[in-house]
Amino acid sequence: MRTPFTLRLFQSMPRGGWIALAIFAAVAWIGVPVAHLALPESHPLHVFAYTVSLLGKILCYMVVAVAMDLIWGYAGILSLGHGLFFALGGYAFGMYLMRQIGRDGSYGAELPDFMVFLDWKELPWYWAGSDSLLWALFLVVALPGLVAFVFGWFAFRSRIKGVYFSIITQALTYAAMLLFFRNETGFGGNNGFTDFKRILGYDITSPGMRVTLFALSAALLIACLVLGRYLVTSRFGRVLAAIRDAESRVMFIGYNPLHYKLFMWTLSAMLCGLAGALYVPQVGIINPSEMSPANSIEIAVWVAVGGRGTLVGAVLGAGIVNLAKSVFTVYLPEYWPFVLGFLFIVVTLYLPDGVVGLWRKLRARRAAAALDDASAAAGAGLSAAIGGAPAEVPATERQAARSTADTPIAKGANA
Amino acid sequence: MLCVLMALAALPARAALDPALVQGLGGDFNARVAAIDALGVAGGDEAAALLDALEGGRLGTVDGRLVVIAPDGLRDATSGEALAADAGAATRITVNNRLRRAIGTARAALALSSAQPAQRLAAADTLRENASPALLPVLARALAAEQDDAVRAVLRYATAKLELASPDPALRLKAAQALGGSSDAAVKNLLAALLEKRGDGAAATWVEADAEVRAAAAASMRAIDRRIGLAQTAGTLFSGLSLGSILLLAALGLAITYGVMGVINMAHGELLMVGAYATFLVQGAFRSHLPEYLDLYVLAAIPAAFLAAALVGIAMERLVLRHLYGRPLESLLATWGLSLVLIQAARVLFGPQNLELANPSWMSGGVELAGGVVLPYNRIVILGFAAFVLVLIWLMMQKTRLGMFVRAVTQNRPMAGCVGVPTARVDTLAFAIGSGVAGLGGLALSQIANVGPAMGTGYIVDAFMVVVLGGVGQLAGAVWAALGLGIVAKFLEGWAGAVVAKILVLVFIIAFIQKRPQGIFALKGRFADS
Amino acid sequence: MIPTLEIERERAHLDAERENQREHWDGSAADGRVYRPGELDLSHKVILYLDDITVSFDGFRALNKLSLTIDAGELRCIIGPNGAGKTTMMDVITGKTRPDSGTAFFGQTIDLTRLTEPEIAHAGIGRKFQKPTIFEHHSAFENLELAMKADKRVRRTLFASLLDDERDRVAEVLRQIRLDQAADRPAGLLSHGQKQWLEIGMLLMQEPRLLLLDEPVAGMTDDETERTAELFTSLAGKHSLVVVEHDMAFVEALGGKVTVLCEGSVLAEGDLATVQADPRVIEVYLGR
Amino acid sequence: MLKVDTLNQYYGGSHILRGLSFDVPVGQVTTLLGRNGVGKTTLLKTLMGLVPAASGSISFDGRDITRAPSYKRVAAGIGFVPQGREIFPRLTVEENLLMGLATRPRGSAIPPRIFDMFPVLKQMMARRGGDLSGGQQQQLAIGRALAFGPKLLILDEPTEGIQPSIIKDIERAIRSLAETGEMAILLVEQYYDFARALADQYLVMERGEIVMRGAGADMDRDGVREALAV
Amino acid sequence: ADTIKIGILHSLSGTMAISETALKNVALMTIEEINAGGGVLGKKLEPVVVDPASNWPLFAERARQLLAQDKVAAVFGCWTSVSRKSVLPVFKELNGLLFYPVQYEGEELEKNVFYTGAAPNQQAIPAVEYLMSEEGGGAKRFVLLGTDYVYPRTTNKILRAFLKSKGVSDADILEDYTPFGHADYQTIIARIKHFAAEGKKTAVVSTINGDSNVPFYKELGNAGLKATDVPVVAFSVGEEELRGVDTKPLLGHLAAWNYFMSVDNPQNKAFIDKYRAWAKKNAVPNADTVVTNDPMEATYVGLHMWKQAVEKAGSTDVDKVIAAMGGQTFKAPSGFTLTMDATNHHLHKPVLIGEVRADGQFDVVWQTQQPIRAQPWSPFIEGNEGKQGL
Ligand SMILES: Nc1ncnc2c1ncn2[C@@H]1O[C@H](COP(=O)(O)OP(=O)(O)OP(=O)(O)O)[C@@H](O)[C@H]1O
Ligand SMILES: Nc1ncnc2c1ncn2[C@@H]1O[C@H](COP(=O)(O)OP(=O)(O)OP(=O)(O)O)[C@@H](O)[C@H]1O
Ligand SMILES: NC(N)=O
Ligand SMILES: [Mg+2]
Ligand SMILES: [Mg+2]
Repeated sequence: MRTPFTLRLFQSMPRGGWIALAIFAAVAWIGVPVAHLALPESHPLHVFAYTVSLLGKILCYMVVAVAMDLIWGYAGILSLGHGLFFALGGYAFGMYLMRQIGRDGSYGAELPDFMVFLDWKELPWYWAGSDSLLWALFLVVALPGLVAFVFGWFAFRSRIKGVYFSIITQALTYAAMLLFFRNETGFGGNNGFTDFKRILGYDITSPGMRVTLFALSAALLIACLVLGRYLVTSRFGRVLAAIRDAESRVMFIGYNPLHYKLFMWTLSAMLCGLAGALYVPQVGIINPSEMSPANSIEIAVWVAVGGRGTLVGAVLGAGIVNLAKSVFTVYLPEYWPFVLGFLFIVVTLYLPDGVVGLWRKLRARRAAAALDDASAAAGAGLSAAIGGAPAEVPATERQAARSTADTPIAKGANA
Repeated sequence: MLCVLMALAALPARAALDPALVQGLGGDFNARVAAIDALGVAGGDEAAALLDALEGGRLGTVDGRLVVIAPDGLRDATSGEALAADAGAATRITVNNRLRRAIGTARAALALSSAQPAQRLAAADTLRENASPALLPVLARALAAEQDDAVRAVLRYATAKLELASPDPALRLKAAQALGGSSDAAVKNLLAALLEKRGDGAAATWVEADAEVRAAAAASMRAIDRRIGLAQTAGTLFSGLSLGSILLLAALGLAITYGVMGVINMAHGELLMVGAYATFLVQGAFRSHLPEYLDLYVLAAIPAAFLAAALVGIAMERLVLRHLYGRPLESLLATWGLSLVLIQAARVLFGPQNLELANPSWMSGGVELAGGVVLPYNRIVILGFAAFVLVLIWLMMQKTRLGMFVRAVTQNRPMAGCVGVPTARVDTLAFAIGSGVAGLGGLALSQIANVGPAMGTGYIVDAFMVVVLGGVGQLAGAVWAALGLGIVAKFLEGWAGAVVAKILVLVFIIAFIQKRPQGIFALKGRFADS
Repeated sequence: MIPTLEIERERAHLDAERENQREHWDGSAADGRVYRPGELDLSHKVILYLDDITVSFDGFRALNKLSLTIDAGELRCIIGPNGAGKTTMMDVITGKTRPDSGTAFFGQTIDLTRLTEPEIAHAGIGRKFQKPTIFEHHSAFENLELAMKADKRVRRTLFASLLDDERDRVAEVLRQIRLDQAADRPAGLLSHGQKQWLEIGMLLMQEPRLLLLDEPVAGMTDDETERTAELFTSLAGKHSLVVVEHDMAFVEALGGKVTVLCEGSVLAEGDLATVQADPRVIEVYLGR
Repeated sequence: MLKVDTLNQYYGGSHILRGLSFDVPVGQVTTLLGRNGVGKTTLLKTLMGLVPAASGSISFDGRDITRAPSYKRVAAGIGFVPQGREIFPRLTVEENLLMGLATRPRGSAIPPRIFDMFPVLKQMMARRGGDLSGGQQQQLAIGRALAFGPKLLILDEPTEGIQPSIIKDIERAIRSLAETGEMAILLVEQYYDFARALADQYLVMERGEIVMRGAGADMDRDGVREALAV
Repeated sequence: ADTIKIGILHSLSGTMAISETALKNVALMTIEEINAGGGVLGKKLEPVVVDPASNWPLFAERARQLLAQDKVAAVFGCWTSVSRKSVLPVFKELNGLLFYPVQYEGEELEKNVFYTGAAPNQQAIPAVEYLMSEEGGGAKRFVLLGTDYVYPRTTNKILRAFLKSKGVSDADILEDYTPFGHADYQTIIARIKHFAAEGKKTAVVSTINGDSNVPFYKELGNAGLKATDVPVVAFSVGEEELRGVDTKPLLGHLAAWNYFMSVDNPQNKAFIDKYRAWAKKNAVPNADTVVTNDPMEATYVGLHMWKQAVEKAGSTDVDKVIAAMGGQTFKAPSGFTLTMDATNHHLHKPVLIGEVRADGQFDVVWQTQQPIRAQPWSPFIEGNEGKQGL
């Protein structure tokens, strides 16, 4: 008998996960809006506009991290170009925001300021329809999706793997960055898009809009997590992981890795695009530096900090790193790179499976302590091993078990 | 004015300087230029001394009177008598480019009578570029007296350039023919001007009336064009190779730490930085302790840069990376952290600004090919240095046991231990060597580009591209990739500009990997794809 | 100099021949056959044709004009010295290695040299590798589930859920390969022999028409070897099997026709006793 | 030569080796038999220092090596042929053999008897290890372990994937190595006939314990073959 | 509160740290100086230093935090135009006050911003006029070379229009751009040489920004392009940037600013001494070789003018301070008395043109007699006709 889809969607996450999500949703959709809109500033529980936008921004980063984890953690494809998809989504929505400025720009013209300044008399063709929210939303998903699909199609078809794939994604985003820096490209050059005024006519700086964007970001994150969780627990997810571990073997049992990778890759890019679209109105600017190679590497770093291949880890990693950055650039403006740098080193040395790995280890240890004889310890270790967190296994053996699942870069290195 | 100058030129070379003429130096801008020109034509030691004083900022005016500002007080510029007023009373005459150029030409005119052929040659070269018609007699005199063939040749060009404007068609013809041996674009323009027409339609007349001169000019132009074209192609090729050698030096260390050892070393750029900073410190030490040998600081920096980076590498390896072998993912994260730390450490210790590193004199300037194409010495030296480092690494990896051990350890660490290789020691040593080579890269880069805390971030992307494009673990691949990218980039840049060229190079890399998904030197064989 | 010339001439010749054949194939209407992947056509009772296959690596000929046919339902043993080309032959059949020349047909109509690995697998050829290759991070159960015969396109796997009979089938195979106790262990942690079994299990789940087994009993005890032999003989008839082994006892237990490969081509063929008596086989393979 | 005393080993929580004790005397072939997954390979890995022993001791040549790193064990004279070949795929055959001389002084030559035993290695000197066929790789792994002239040779299923004639050669070679009286040999085998033909002493393992032991000549009588069946 | 908070929003890490760190230093020094003089309205100033890390969204976030959380009275910060553009909406929304100390491309005017750096007509245009003058070498052909982003592109657009108005034809202008961080100037220098050899007197106008300058000047020196032949005038190269270059081969190349460290007057001497002392006291790396430059002076001037305006307004209230800022004057280290324009929020500034000396300082070879008024809306850009103040 086939289990109904909704039930399977529900089963894809453990109960604890659903409870955590529900709490998160309650806080994001009710707690924060109330605390921001209804409580007076003097109230100790008031959530400041600053905090709302900061958290909103971080939520968008978390979505990107989840998208990255889907493609890296579960499909073993390390993208060093995800910043591009994020930025494309941002630019697609930014075009709409620019059009919404209307005649309120510096030049009081119908065209965005930077075009007036370039002596352009009309919108270039690729701006057509950008004043429609629907079209903008379509582009937000379609543009990164299309770029990813075309790029992925050629790359996966040529069987580009591992570090070779990583490097060309980096080249792609780098090239796009240089292209967008040019004024002639028609996206405002280095200054990018800023000074947004409204969405659908509503003031973008109003508390209501701020909270709405925040809540939407939270919704997107929840949707991504549920979707991601479903994907990785489905047979599709198992095939993907199998491709990651032994691609040629997968082919010999009849799956075509090209289609699997391409699907996940394109989906991941689209999620990034959505995140970018929500990010731009919340931070108020999009410029080509979002496409810089270092930005994309950082996305990978978030995921690694949290724990690759766990989804939750990606969320935690993005949250921890970005919060740390936001906090320490304020409190330790001249020394925060030390703090962050050491954080990364300590995580790698002492938390080999990221923050999530630590949590699992602690849980395994607690379970072991609860039953206080040797065989119980054995059971716990075993369950840890079975649970996919072989933290208890001696290092050399863990390496052996991992050898085929090495990251793409390792494969490149050992190839 | 021209006549005045002509008249002046006829004066005997050693005549005392006309005070009126000299006072012009204290006058308005045009008067100064005129005075300098005149000094050049007049010649003599006094004129030279005055020019020196002017260029050195030691000439000033006190109440309109021209004075030389000496450490011990003021002296009148013409009479040399000491003045009572103290040095602060004088208004210094500022020298700007325009004056400096005039001074240069005047100096060259003076130097034509130098006893040293080398000085005369340099002077003739300057005049060839800048001589004004006023100097034609000086040139003619010098040419008549000149014995040295090389100097004569240059002088003849210089004269010919001026003679193109001569009223005598025969002289013009000779000049036009003589200039065919030049490879100077400016000369070409002079000739081209002769072939233009003045006026409109039927009424138009040739600038150069004489058909024979025109034909000679056209022939000479073609000859110059050919020479310039050749030199420019050679120049572009050289710039490509040079860029390639720089990419290679930036990438070689990584070719070991990443390519061979498999550590995704995001702190590679910072190892380059360590090498460059070590070079800076060596330069500083030479400046303060061995100023007379300052030119050799770069050589002394070779071991210093290597060791400094190697030590940092050893520390990195011992403290962090050693726990991460076989976990390349984690090495990405940890080295990213290390890179943040190293950059900020440099900022805190040395400040955020760029550091000044001077090319030693033997690395300054360049050899000039035809047509103004210059191959700078620093780039030539770096090209050679890249080859040197490359050979060193190649010998190390291919010809020593250590190289074999390193390769074996990365391919199968546990098994390498089981045949008796002390894997930990080999790792440290190999990482130290890779880091040291990165330090050498930093040394080389310091001679071309800026040295600052974040300098490494500019190279890390390129370095990874080179190593990967070549085929990971393939030293030869890295060489081809670096040189190939350099040359492609330079030819594209000449054609499309730097920005578009850079974009095209990246697109080229993407397309190239489609054709060769494992880099230029793909590993073939059954183990490669499993 | 001369040898290379010769090789080149030969290669040119082969190329020409291949070109000829292409022409012949393209004129598919002429003989009424369709050379495209599709239903396996066993009208001639032959499941695999290898004809004149040559594979070389940097001038070294791993396969040298190899020709071989396997009948439908047959159990064929391939033996031969180390380096004879047995594994390479399987690489060619499964699309991993493209032959320099020669043809490989699955049934009457499927040209293997034109298909990709997944297409070949889909057409009904399954393979067990010489070095056991399984998905180390997946449990033994999941390994089998993935291998299971099913629609393997993305849009199906996205929504696929395990049916009860499928679950039973996996459980049955797990018992068969004695891994029911280790069903949930990550396969990477299994011992060498257990991995061998798991890979055989995956092949069973795949239900291919043709099974290629490269040294399936290496690392198994004699007792397990016997069981494997029983398993394979029971499969024969419904499936076709090609087994590569160096264990003569096992080959004997299988009892099928034996082909001896040597230096990339067939040296001898026949039942085991005949082949074992062949002095050339003794010389290059069995030893004294 | 090698003395193992109440050795224990765990993977995570599962007890894989349970208090093993045995000797490997010099000049003899000791064969270790056992079904799949009983822990034979784990034992050998522990002997080589690839996994640390949880408790118990290992001594070699009178010296305690329980905690020594792998390379020191090799330097002390232990040669190892692992299960699954584990050759260095991107090194050439020659380099793989030279790796076997890692503990010898620089410039040591590969002893010619390796090529006498495995002529194919000589033909394929310049080919990369990973390109060899399975059986060729196995031969290379044995050659590599023999290259430096170990005092103790540990072999994990060395006949796997090797053609019959060469198995016979290996059998003869191991015999003669043991008979020189200077070498101890510990052989893990599934291939009963081969094990029996070589064994001076045998051990049978089950679930991490040695359940039978005796002289090689008594293997048939003791019913070792039957013990290995389910 | 008994202190007034001042936000300092300069990148201390990332690509811009190289330039902006010194601005943070000089702001802190000026605050100390003001506090030593009794503070403002009897209150001490309290600097709030944050690091936006050369990351534009982070600039906006930090700006919001300074204004909304820390409630700073004014913010001194930003260097790149994009960072300014990124914080602008925040300043407008929260009605904050930003002092922007760097020369920029103009085409902007905001009530909440005071621009203490130069607009194009206070730097680029006079520099080109100088090059065209007989004294400047009488250049007839121009290479407009820049980093590929908005400031150079805009500046060059203005310059092109200006040159056209002076009768320079398009054929005599070569415009070329390099990406950020470009480090290989061989091709460009060869092209300049070729262009210069083709005819009349040529000059290069460089809007190359940041790290590219070192390789550019090194290549320039080694390729033998001397200032006497083809002078290069730069708008983004000051004393701080020249610390990283061996200036011997660069003798005579030019820069146009509103201030040079080498300017000789009592205000400047005091400014430099104060900064040196501050650097020593605060253990700034290489404290004995620190230099001052134009944006540093602009920061210094800006802080002092803000102080004066607050005192005039008697409050730190933003609207009152804005009103009081107009017409403020300050005797600046450049030696001129600068005035804040009430209508366009830009300083009236003198233009100084300097030639590089061997010691990394500049010799002023030309300067305006008076400070000149900024034209943020360049008349050389179409559509700006009639645009004046706020
Ligand atoms: N990629 C390659 N490059 C070079 N030589 C290769 C390559 N692949 C296979 N060979 C060679 O081809 C020959 C055939 O190898 P193959 O693996 O097919 O042998 P086999 O019959 O399976 O041997 P075994 O019984 O040992 O498994 C061997 O000599 C091997 O060294
Ligand atoms: N890294 C590991 N972590 C956990 N369990 C492991 C690990 N490696 C092996 N095992 C388990 O330990 C047991 C012993 O494995 P080992 O490889 O030693 O068996 P073996 O006797 O060599 O078997 P075979 O004859 O199949 O090679 C097996 O049940 C195996 O599943
Ligand atoms: N405003 C500038 N120099 O970017
Ligand atoms: Mg084989
Ligand atoms: Mg085993």
